[in-house]
Amino acid sequence: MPLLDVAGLRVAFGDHEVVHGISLRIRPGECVAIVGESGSGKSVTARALLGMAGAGARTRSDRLRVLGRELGSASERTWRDVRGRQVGLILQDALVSLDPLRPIGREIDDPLRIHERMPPAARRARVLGLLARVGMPDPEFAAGRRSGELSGGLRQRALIASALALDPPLVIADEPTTALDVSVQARILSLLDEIREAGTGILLISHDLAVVSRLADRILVTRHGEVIEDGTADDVLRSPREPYTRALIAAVPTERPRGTALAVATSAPAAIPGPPPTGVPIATGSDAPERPPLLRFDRVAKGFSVPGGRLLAVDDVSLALRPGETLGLVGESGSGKTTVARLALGLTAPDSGVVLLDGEAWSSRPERERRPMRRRIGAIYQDALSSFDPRWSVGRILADAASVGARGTGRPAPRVEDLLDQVGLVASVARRRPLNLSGGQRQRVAIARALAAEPDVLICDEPVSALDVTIQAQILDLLDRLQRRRGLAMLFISHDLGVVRHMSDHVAVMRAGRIVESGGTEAVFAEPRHPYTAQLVADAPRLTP
Amino acid sequence: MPTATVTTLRPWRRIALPAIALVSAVALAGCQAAEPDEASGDPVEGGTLVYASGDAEPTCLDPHVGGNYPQALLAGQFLESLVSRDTSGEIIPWLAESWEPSDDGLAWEFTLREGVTFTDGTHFDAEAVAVNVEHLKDPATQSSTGYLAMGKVDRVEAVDDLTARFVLTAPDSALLESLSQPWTAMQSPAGIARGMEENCEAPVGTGPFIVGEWVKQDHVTLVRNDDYSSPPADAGHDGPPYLDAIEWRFVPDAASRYAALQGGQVDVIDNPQPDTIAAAEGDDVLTWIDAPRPGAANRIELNSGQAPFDDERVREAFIRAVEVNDGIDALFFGTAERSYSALSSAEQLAYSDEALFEPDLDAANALLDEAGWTDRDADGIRMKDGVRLTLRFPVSTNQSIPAEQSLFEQVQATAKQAGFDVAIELLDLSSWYSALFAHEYEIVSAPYTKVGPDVLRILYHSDSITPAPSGYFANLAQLDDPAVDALLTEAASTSEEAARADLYRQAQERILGGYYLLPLYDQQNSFLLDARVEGARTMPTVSTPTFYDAWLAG
Amino acid sequence: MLAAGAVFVMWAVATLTFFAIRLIPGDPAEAILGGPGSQASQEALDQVRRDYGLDQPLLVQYLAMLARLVTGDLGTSYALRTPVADLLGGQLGGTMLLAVLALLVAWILALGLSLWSTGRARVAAAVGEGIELTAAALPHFWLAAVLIAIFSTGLDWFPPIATGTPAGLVLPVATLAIPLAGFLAQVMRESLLDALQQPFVVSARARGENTTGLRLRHTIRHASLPAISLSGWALGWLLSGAVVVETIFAMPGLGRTLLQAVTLRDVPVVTGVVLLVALVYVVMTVVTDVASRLADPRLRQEGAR
Amino acid sequence: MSELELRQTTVEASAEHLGPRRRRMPRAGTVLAVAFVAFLAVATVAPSLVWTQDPNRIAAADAFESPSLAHWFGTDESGRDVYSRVIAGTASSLLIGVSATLIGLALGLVLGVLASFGGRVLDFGVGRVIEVLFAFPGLLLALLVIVVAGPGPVTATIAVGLSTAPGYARIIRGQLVGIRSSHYVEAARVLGHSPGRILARHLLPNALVPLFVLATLGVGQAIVWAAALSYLGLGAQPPAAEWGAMLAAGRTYLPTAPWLTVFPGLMIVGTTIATTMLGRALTRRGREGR
Repeated sequence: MPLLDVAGLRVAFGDHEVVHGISLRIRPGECVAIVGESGSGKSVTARALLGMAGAGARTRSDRLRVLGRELGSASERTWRDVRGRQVGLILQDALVSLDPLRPIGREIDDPLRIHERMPPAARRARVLGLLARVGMPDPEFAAGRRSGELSGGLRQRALIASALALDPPLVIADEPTTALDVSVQARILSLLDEIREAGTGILLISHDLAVVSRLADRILVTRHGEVIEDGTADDVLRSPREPYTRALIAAVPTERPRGTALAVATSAPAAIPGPPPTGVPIATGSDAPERPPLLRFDRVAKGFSVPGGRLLAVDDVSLALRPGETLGLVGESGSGKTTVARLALGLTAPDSGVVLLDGEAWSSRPERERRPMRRRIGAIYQDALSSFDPRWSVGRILADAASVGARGTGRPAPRVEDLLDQVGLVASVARRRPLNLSGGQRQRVAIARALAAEPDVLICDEPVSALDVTIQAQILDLLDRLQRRRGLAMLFISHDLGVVRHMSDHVAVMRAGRIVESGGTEAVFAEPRHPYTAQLVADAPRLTP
Repeated sequence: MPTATVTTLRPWRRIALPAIALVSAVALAGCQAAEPDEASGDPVEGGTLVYASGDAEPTCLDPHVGGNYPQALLAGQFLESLVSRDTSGEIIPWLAESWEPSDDGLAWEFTLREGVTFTDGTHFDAEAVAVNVEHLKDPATQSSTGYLAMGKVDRVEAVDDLTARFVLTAPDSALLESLSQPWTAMQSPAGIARGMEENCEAPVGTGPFIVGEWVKQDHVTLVRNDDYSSPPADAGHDGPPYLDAIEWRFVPDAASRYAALQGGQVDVIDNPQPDTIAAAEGDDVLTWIDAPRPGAANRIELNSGQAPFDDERVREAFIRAVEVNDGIDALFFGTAERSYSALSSAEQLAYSDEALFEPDLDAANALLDEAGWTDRDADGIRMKDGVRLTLRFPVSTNQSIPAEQSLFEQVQATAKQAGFDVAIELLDLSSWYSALFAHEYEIVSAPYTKVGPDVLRILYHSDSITPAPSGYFANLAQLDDPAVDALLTEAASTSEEAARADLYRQAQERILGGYYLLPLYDQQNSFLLDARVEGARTMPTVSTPTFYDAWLAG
Repeated sequence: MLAAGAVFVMWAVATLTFFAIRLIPGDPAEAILGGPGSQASQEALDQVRRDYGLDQPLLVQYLAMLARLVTGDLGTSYALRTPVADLLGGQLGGTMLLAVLALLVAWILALGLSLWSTGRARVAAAVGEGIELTAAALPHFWLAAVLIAIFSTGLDWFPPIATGTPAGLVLPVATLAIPLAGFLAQVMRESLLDALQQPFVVSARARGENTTGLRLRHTIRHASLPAISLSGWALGWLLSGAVVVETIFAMPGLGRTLLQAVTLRDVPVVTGVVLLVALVYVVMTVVTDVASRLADPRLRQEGAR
Repeated sequence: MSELELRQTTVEASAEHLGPRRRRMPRAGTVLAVAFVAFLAVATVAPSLVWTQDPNRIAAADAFESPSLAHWFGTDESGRDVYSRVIAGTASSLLIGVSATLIGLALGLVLGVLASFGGRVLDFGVGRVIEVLFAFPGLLLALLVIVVAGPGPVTATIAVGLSTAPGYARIIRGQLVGIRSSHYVEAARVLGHSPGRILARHLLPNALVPLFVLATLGVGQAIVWAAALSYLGLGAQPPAAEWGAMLAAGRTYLPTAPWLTVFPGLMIVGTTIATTMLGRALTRRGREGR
């Protein structure tokens, strides 16, 4: 008997149907993955399987059986009995998926309290046992912590423990590793693997094929609320039938060398119109090592006060970014990458050492003098939306930036349409507000804004980590093309090794504020010298059919 | 809201009462006249009466210090004066059994009651009277009302144990009236000797009650004086009071006070709103005591010291223009009677002249035209030489009840028809006095309570225009008429009754005839009592309630 | 730092009050001599001015006041002739009891209302919102009169004047609490709605938690957070309201003392009340700060960073 | 490529709008609120169009009449028509409410801007000033202002405005600090914009929108506080028909003539509710985009 047996599941909000008849089965010890991009209906599907599609949602199905019990028209009371006892749910980002105001012990205890009549002492022992099972060091201590007081990996473990509290036969994991560092992600995936080995059925939901490929026995590829491909993991990854599946696979940047396009050409315009090359000869990093660096960090250190001392976020960092070159900076969260970006942008001053722009003082200048030079360094952020004034339209944002680029140069400011065109957006986007754009479009607007001031250096801080893989691929391709065309120097910061490897000429690996290894990209990744780099490379998710 | 059905009750003092009136209250239920309640039965001993006062809480319980009405209300329960007044205005014995002025009027000998002791055990004797008068006249006591009352007293000599001789600097026909007031009541010399701070907390007198505990802003407890032996000549019984104690609470909000009375939480309230007095009519369990304060009537004074009211025609125009009778009826629900006198109807010598105050808009307009206020601006306000006919009217929110403030609004509205712009300014007490002291007013209404017609001298003698060091002056009409001055001065030193009455009558005719004031009604002084309170009455001196004869029935 | 801030606030409050009262028309010497309109003699006025140092230059008086305050001496009431510290010491308890009870009741009412109405059908939500807005717009003096009319005169459940009995506190507390509850409920509703959108609510429901459990164990805490941090402000607001409420219900307290002292120009008492209220506010700020941190571990971390 | 993404966006966006929380249909309450505010506007601009008689016409003989066809809201203690007085009071009540709120907001804005832009020292100083203002009980501040400057609607307005200022200042400061550390302000700095330009183009406009909503609540509150001052006898001066003053004056007669306070009270409550609902509706629209 399958743990879960669903046929023809449809979910609609009002008269707008978002899931159009999904069918799937999960047997004990089996992991079935649903893969798709944002808006493909995967999360709604997961919730519908718990009877929680949301207020205003209508769920219909030909069959919806959990452990053989038909729940198609179950009451809320019946569903509550299913939830937590027969089906556990693991969500993305335990920081917000666990109540930040309650100790995790209480959160894990909840299913026990709700579904079982157990004396408190027994429940307590069970909670500690669960925490030990998911690999939480010092369960006693951890049980009293709140999610905000634990590291990302540990709190994700706690979230898993709360889903496993009553050993439900089926676990639904909705993007369980998104937003985690690669090494943590690898460990969480191993934990899920152990659970599956123990006989629990897992429904894994992710936008990332590489994550799914580690675990899944079957893969369902969904798009716009429909399953477009369904097969064993091997079949889907090795011989995808659908072009969309192929595009998804192609978009994974991990092992694609520099200079190859990631996005499948069907949806990209053939050529990117825009201003002709600025005359700077296009140079790849290895060609011109002798050119003086545009941006240079010389033994820069920056610390912050924390209780009980000072945290060195950036510790004795030296970097050189040459014209036309992309320098990748990779490291896990908290390693100091973002502080490097802020130092480069002159938003914060180093405690010691200097940052030089084009050989001239940059970090040491008073803000008043630095201000006119600022247009030479542009920036792209992870969360493009928050970098736009919510009241401004795209056109106003771009015109504002363009006016800065033209200031004092006597050149006419670039036209908004041209800027949009350059990043592959139609002119009508100018009238819209960023809030009403998709993630990819927003990031394109952000790029257009950064380029509008015609900078020499572009600082990209995790520019694609919030995007779906196919969109990520398009943005990376766009950045790559624009950089080559304009001869920009680019500092590319990411926690994603695959992305950095794909984009960078040189790479620097950062850990706890220090550069532990740097060099030519291929050299570093092919033969990492530092053990930390080696571990990072090993943990990076890749397609493993 | 029945407004017309309320029987306009006659103030008790006009009713011929037996010499010893047990009940001077008017039972509203059934509107019987103020006959003693037949069914009330014999007095019952014991119980605590709860009194809720809407007057300000005194800052000092010793009425010698300062000297205002809230102090008098409380002091009447535990302090006693040398003399009192009966309902006909005659001075009657209290702590003094008899008195005799010298022929030249410059010395008065008082024979004191024998065997009276203060509640601290001190004997009441002539020496004690001397100490009290000295206390009143000592600047350190900070007395103002009592100090003024003793203005012509030079000193008191103890002739013997029970004979006190008042030595005056000038004849004073108002001396007995002055001495009947609670502000000149007798306190234990030992109590006074404790110093102001302690004496303010709990003055020691000879009265029927003793000050127990004073919880600031909450209540004063008054407990029975078991050794009490000195009731005034018009009291209902001898010996100690019936009540065990009085709980004297301070409840500033009138609606709360009335609600507490209705709910039986308190037994007596003062300063009831007129509408609640009327509403109590339908209520069998409430009794109304209407006891207008003596001294001046409530009136609007016209500042004749400056333009535009330095012109008598303008003053008359204002008085003729203003229409208040309907307003008084509606706002006071028939509980207040229109006055046409400068003096309270509690004063025997009050002189009324209704004809002077007959509203006549045409006459008012004619007078104003004649006085040169011929132009009108867009609002219909009269102008003269570019100046608007504006009358500043500071109103003290501490002294005027809402109904009175509404009445002033009606004054404002009716005066506007003749082209007056009345600018009412609601002020707190200090700001109100400041406005008066700075002469920033054309019309004003200020109460003044005093026993006897001598109040006229305080309010209308030109000497009262000169401000005291603090800026205070009582002659708010700034009436400066040598003829009035002469009449009032002479009256004050004339002790022959008929001559004195005639002098005061002439003075009042002149004052009213000069259109210096618009009388409204007596100073409203009402009490609502739970029907189980029997025997309570107000003192015929300054109309403060006394609970010596009171008991709680049932 | 905290202590320095508190001292600064107290100093500034004392200074402002001192000079503000000097701007008020009315002579403090008169306040001493029986209040406004006194007919005190010149000698008495001079005597009092000398005794109280009112003949000194303003600056000297100001410094003298500061010197006294530093030693904890609030001076002597002009009107009541008792030490201000004793006077206020007797009043503080009642007012604080009133304010704290009102705060608690407002909290409970607001929590109940917002928990009941948030996230429900539109009709219930609209009713809840309507109640909140109406409650918040009720002036104290009017509400008090209505409550007395209903619960004292009408039903005879509670006495209209508070004589120190627990029953007497019911109406004053309700008068203060109801408008405040309207405010707090609005704030709580916002954070409740926010909390209900959070993923942890999905997690909790997925464990089988029912609606009631969800509200009691999860969202109630989130709803409380902004209300906790508002409590310092709310207490100040309640103390303002106490001026009116204490007058209507005839309760002894700081509010009534203040009103009377302002009317009588009793400078030491006004200064004393203001300082006391400022002190309560400062203490309350610290308390709410600590309480917020206790309730929300995220704040502790933010503070640490 | 862009077509594809746009299509996807449309799907996302519509899914979002059809979701449980946000709906674009104007709510019935909003419609009512608009209607009420429109009525208030008429009563403010041309009260004589909607009143039935002269609001200050005294007819002592007609005092305390309960609501009837002749007098929709009854008559007051001087026989004036309560309905007409309520209408006549709209302008001055709203003037008090709106100007007190504006004063509070303006002062709050100055303090808030100084605190968030004047550097550390000024921030500390202004922070303390706000603390001090907060430490004064609002009504006391108002009392002091009134006693110093004399009573009347103008001082009452200033007093209420002053006492609300610290609250606004704190909120504005919080807003500005939040916006100042936002990514879009950082983006503007990276572009090389000057602080003045950032203040004018980003900070103020973004801080003012939530303040607007706050202010809608504040108007009603200001009227209520002014009413409390009237109760203490320090508010509007007669014969001005002002809701707060009417409420305070009529309170005396609550047991016998409740209509004297009920109707002005309803106007205050109604105004508060209507403006608040409008404010919320506007924020909702702002949040959902245009």
